[in-house]
Amino acid sequence: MSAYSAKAPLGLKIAAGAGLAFLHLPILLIFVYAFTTEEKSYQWPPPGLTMKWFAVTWNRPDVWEALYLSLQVAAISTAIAVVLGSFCAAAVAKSRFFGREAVSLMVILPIALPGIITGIALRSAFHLADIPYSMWTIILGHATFCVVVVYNNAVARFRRTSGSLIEASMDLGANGFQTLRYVILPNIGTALLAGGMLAFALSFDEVIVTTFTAGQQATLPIWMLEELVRPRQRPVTNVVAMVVVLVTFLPILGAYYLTRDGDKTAGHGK
Amino acid sequence: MQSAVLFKAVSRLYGDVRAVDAVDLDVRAGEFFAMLGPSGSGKTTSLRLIAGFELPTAGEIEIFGESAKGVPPYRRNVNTVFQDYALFPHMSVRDNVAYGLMIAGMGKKQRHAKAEETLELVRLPGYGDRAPSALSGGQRQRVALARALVNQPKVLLLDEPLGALDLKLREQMQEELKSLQQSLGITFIFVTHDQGEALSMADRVAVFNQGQVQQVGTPEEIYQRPDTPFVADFVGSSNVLPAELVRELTGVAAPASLRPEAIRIGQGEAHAATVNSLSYTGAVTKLGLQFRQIQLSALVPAGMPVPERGTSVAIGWDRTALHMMGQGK
Amino acid sequence: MQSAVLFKAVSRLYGDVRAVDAVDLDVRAGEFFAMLGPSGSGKTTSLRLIAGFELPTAGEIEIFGESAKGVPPYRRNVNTVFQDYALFPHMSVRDNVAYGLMIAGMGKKQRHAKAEETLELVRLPGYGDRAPSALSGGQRQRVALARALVNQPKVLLLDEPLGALDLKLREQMQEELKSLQQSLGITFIFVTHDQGEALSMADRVAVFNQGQVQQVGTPEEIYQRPDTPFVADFVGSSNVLPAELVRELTGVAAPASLRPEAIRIGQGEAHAATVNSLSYTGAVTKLGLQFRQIQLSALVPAGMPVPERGTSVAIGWDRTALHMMGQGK
Amino acid sequence: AEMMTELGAGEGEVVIVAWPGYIERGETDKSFDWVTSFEEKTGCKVSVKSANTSDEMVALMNEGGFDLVTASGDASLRLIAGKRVQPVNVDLVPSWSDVDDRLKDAPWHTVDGTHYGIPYMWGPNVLMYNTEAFSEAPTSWKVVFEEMTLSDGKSNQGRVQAYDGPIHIADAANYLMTHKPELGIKSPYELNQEQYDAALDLLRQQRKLVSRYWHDAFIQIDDFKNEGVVASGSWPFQVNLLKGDGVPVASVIPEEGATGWADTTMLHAEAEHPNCAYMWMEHTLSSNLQSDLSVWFGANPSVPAACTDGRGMQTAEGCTANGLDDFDKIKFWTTPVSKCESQEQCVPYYRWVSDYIGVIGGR
Amino acid sequence: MNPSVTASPAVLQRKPGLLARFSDLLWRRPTVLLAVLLAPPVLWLGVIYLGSLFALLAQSFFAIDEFTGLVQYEWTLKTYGELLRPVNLDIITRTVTMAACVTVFAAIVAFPIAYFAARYARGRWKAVFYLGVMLPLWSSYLVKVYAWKLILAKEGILTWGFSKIGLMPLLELILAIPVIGGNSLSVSYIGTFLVFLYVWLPFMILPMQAALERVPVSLLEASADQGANPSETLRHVLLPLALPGVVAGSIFTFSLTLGDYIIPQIVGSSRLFIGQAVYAHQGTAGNIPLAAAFTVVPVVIMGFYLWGAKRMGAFDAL
Ligand SMILES: Nc1ncnc2c1ncn2[C@@H]1O[C@H](COP(=O)(O)OP(=O)(O)OP(=O)(O)O)[C@@H](O)[C@H]1O
Ligand SMILES: Nc1ncnc2c1ncn2[C@@H]1O[C@H](COP(=O)(O)OP(=O)(O)OP(=O)(O)O)[C@@H](O)[C@H]1O
Ligand SMILES: [Mg+2]
Ligand SMILES: [Mg+2]
Repeated sequence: MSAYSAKAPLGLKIAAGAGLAFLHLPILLIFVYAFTTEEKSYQWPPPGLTMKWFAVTWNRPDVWEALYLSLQVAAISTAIAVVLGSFCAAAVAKSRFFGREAVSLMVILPIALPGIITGIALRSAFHLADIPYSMWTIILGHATFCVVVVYNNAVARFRRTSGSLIEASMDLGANGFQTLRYVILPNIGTALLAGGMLAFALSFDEVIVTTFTAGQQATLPIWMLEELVRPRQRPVTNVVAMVVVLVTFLPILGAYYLTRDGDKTAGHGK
Repeated sequence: MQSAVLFKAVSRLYGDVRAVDAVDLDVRAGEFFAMLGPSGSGKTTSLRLIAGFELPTAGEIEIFGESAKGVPPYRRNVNTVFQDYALFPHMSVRDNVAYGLMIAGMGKKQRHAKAEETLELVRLPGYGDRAPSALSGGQRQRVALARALVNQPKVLLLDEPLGALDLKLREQMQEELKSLQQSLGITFIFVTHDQGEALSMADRVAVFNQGQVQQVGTPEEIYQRPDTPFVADFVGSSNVLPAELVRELTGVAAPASLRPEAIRIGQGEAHAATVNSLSYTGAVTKLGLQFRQIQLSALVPAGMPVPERGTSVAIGWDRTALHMMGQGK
Repeated sequence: MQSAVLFKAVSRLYGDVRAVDAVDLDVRAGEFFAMLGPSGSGKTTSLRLIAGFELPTAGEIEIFGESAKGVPPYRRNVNTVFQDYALFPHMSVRDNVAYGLMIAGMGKKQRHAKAEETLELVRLPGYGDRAPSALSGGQRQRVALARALVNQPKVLLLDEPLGALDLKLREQMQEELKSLQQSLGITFIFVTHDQGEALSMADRVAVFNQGQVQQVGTPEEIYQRPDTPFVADFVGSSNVLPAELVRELTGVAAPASLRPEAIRIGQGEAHAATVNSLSYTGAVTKLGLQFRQIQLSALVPAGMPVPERGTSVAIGWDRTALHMMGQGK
Repeated sequence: AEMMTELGAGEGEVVIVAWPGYIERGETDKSFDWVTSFEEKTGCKVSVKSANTSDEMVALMNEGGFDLVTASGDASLRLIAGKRVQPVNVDLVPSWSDVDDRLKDAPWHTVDGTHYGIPYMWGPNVLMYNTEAFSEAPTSWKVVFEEMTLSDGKSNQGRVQAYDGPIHIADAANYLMTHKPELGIKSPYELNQEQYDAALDLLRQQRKLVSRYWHDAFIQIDDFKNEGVVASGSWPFQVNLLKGDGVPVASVIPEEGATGWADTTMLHAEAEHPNCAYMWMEHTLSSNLQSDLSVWFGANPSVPAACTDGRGMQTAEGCTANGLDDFDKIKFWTTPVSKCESQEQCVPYYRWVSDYIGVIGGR
Repeated sequence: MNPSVTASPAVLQRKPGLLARFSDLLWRRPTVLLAVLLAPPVLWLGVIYLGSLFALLAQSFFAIDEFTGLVQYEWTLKTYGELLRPVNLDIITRTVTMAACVTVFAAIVAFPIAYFAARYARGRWKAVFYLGVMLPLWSSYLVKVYAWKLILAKEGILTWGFSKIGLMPLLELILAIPVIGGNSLSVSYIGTFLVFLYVWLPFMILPMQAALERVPVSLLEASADQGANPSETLRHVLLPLALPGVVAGSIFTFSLTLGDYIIPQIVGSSRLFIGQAVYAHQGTAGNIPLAAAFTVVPVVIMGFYLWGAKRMGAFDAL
């Protein structure tokens, strides 16, 4: 970065800082309410602070059930999305074929269209095909919109990875599968991992589509929705939300370090 | 002499683009063969056809007498040094070099020993543990070379391997490559668009233009006796005299080439010309001359008197220096 | 003569890296000034200091006698032709060229007329409507030039403007740039790591190494009388004889440079050497000679007899060809 | 499906669509639990899906996967007509004889003499008000329909709420029955075009007073606490909970009378667990459910004995307070149909739905 | 080096094994490879997802029996007739206006953050900005929305804060603005807007930042070199070049606002948005055909939007 512009103008600093604060104050509030002593409705300022909700949460079996379901759903959806997304990315990045544009559009569609559409489309399809709601119907929905996250990460990495690496490997005697194992996977692995983490997080927090594809089971967000509406130990919801934020912090950080390619995108002054 | 690589009327089309257009080529075993030509002339495509990354649209390729038809790259005993080196970024230098051996199923200890040996050959002993990213351009180039050589290929393909290096390093690597090829006896096929490089390194040179081979021959043949105006112009900035002018001078109506260094300047020469540019390049000074309707360039070696810009000079050349050519394509 | 750009002990540090290290420099008004040096020697940084994209860590820069301190790039009457051209991809060629005029508040009609005029100057008339992406490398380069020239800067900075072009085009652009500079009379500061380019184009050359200026002088001075072994080696692949050897030969203990073309080969010369490499480059053949403990290179002009590899030859040179140098840095 | 004629063993599970607060297992308040004992006794595990409006209940039943629904009168007939529920054999429910006689053959679950369910609970839509804003109890629904200054000196604008369901049109009609007798409304569920338009006009006027409609009991509770709402049609359920939280509220059935709901446990036509479902229906009548739920929800049991026989917490006074004796003042929710009894042509329910959306949307 | 070089064959024998043979096939027939790669995603997305979508859209050509609430499977345009009633048109304009406002403001608010993160933040600060944007993005959506309900409520935190610093009259002034004001922020369009803006903001920042980072520094320098001061450079060079990123971000903010039904329900004035209408018609009212017809609206709008975005090259910036 060049010296004359290395220092940000004050106005920009203030605006950026204010923007970040805007993004974070409500989160702080969530944290504060995890400690309030008042349980039915959120009163401001909180009448008192307590740690008891952590114990209460720990002992609530429904939290664990929802958490377990959410983890399962997110894990399986992510796995599916990684496979579908990387396949699609490989095809789109490495060759030009008729309908290539259409395929990339199709991948983007599930997030470009509002989730409610995906939700009710799948729901009515389940209905038509007489598919009973289960964990798998949730997964079906989640995997659909998770594909794009993995796809985007993988396509970007494929573009950056020189095509000659694959040729070099074949040139040195490795057939397609050996090349996949020794060269392609190690090179796009981190991108898939990062994409997978984002997909996991996306699935883990999804409500809109899930409401439609879940039937009677509650993933964590659905559980929260019920819980927030019914004022029974509301701070428990905040405890869960806070713990989830703190726990997702690590994968996000991980994904960041896996995908960043240094500061060079912004470029040195050369 | 045995053919290492034989092209029989090979074409490679991309849609309407004739990247390689009915090329016949015979690379002999053990020679240092250069493919020279401007950008987009089909050099890389030809190389990729040999390696098996591309399939010919028409024609056939033989490698040491065996047809390469239907043989994927990983079953051709041919290795490539890529222009961007294509070192595997996730492997150490040693694992990069040993990659082909690992694929071939050689044990770890043995292949590491061989890799080390080959690194010594390219003068990088002890660099095995480094990551490719921790090497300079020239070093990477040598690792790529070692990785290709360790498999003892019958043919080594090099696609502008020196293009990314700076001048000093390039000159040094040119010498190294040449002597390596001589000591190993492997057939080298070397792609470049730098005529100096092609002439100084190769046993034989093929000059490509627009997907076709214009001339194949030794550097001297190519330089002294270009077959076409294109070759004359491309190889060594020769002066090309149009057929019309040549007829005036000699009575034969064919284009001819005249090397700048073949032009003598000084009292008593036969023709008059005007100096209209001068440029000093150290060893020689390059003159731009207006001679009749064309522009000629001539060289004045260091130490000789250099005429002033704008003055008129007498120029001349040996009869034999004027080399008649076909019209070319 | 007036100074166009004056460096007074200018340094630019990046952390521990002394990119530009206490440089004094005086570029005269109206001259074609080249900055020559290997990669990382501080050429680009110096240029960016002049343009104002970097601020000196120490020292002061004056542009036409006025201190540049605190003057942002957009208020310096200096324009840059960037190495990657940096054409605005979202604007037509015309808008690119007219950009500076638009910023200066010139009306649309007027600035378009001026842009067209400047496009003619760089021999791209009628290209105004194209997108930069629809141009070839050489054409882009000329647009970048036009965009810089249209503002009638007092100093034009060019950072390896020809680096990305291929040989033919590069030679052509060198001539164009040179004649443009002569006709406009603007001060050109030209960065390159290609010594041929620097020598053939510039009025004066500054040779950079590791952030420092090793020598400033005309091409002839730099080439014939290098101040340091680095300059001798870098400019024109001169032979550098170590102080020890020079003492043996002449009695003076200083390193000396000896140009390859100054070495004579043939019967009756004073010293014996062995030919250990040969390379044919068209106009001349380059010999590698083993002479005592060092390796020398010599040139044999086309037409002269070329010795065989491995044979012993007699070599010699004029007393004056041996140019004594300081030790340099 | 055919009506069941005999009961088999329980299937181990029963799935119920219910109003929030209707099926409690002691999670909200330990003393209110009428599920655990059932599960222990029969081995049928109870799962509940709460629905917030009658329309949602119908939709859920149409979708399937449930055994029972606690349908209000405005949903029950639609379910019967859509064949989403099956006739209930009251002989298989031994406590049927204990059911309030006023409910046994009620038209919202009895069609041509066939019973399609077991009465569950009933109650009025009361007027809940904040006792600080109202120094004395309001006597008319006027406070939620017309702008006025309340006894705390501020306008009621923005401080009243209304139910976010098309059935609220009936509340407006009910109000008009008293205040615009010239319209000749006989039943708030049977409105001809003119009467209907008058009701919509009243609701448009109400729109100016209402900031946000309520469709969820708990959100209404939040709004009374945090949004400064002081009066609204409501259920005794919310009144009880708010009182329990120490919010100064009370409720009243104003002079115009009130609409109300009478809910019926109905059996899905394709119920997967019919035996457990029948056991549950019996349980609703015979256990502590009627008594405790009537306290919890502030509603009236469909088994009058539950008020007095001490099977749960409810007492005779409590039942009186909940309006057990106001049965006749209450116009129970039924589905408006075009072929109505009191007049020739009435506006049918589907128009209520879209017109009410329009009114809330400002049209 | 081993001199036996010339003795080895020019063509190596195929290693036995199915995989190796399959690999040969894939090399000889790149279309087979392509098919193998494309089949799973195309089957999943093309058949399951698009299939469901079309099935849903097809349902909009059915109608519902008004009394029983059951779908009658006969082709009819009646449902579209219903969709075009003023009530529903209100919902559509309301939602689209909101989505447009949210998108525009998100772009405005996001710009300084994205710009700072892309151009000035280095090393640790870069990570801070990244996490600062990602963390709110991945924090539970519902809990965030609920937090806003508490902030915006009449007796909520904002009121508390404003009255503490004596700015109540200002708040009242804002609330007195017709149409977008209301009794309290949590029941006004302003409130709904704020929550939408908040929740979708990270979706705007990230692509914008990526696009800004992709603008080569040399272009900015070239602009300065040409005499443009920083704000002129911003206007003439940076913004036009970052536009694809803004468009990519706006795909998210626009589409997410179009389809959300939870936010306007929790914070809003009970006036329906498309998402709520769809939700209500399919869930609460069981009117799948009308719900399907409603979904056609965002599909068509997003169709045009994507088409435009594609032409601007925004997909590469996603
Ligand atoms: N995959 C491809 N698809 C379409 N056209 C191609 C492809 N590869 C090469 N071409 C075209 O074929 C021609 C020959 O290309 P090739 O890469 O062989 O040239 P080259 O001689 O190696 O040039 P350079 O010196 O620039 O590397 C060019 O016109 C090029 O545009
Ligand atoms: N922004 C920067 N941060 C840190 N170090 C830098 C920066 N810019 C340049 N350098 C260092 O300063 C030294 C001089 O760099 P400069 O770009 O001026 O070299 P150059 O002579 O232009 O080389 P080249 O021919 O490769 O362009 C190098 O060692 C380089 O790594
Ligand atoms: Mg090439
Ligand atoms: Mg540089």
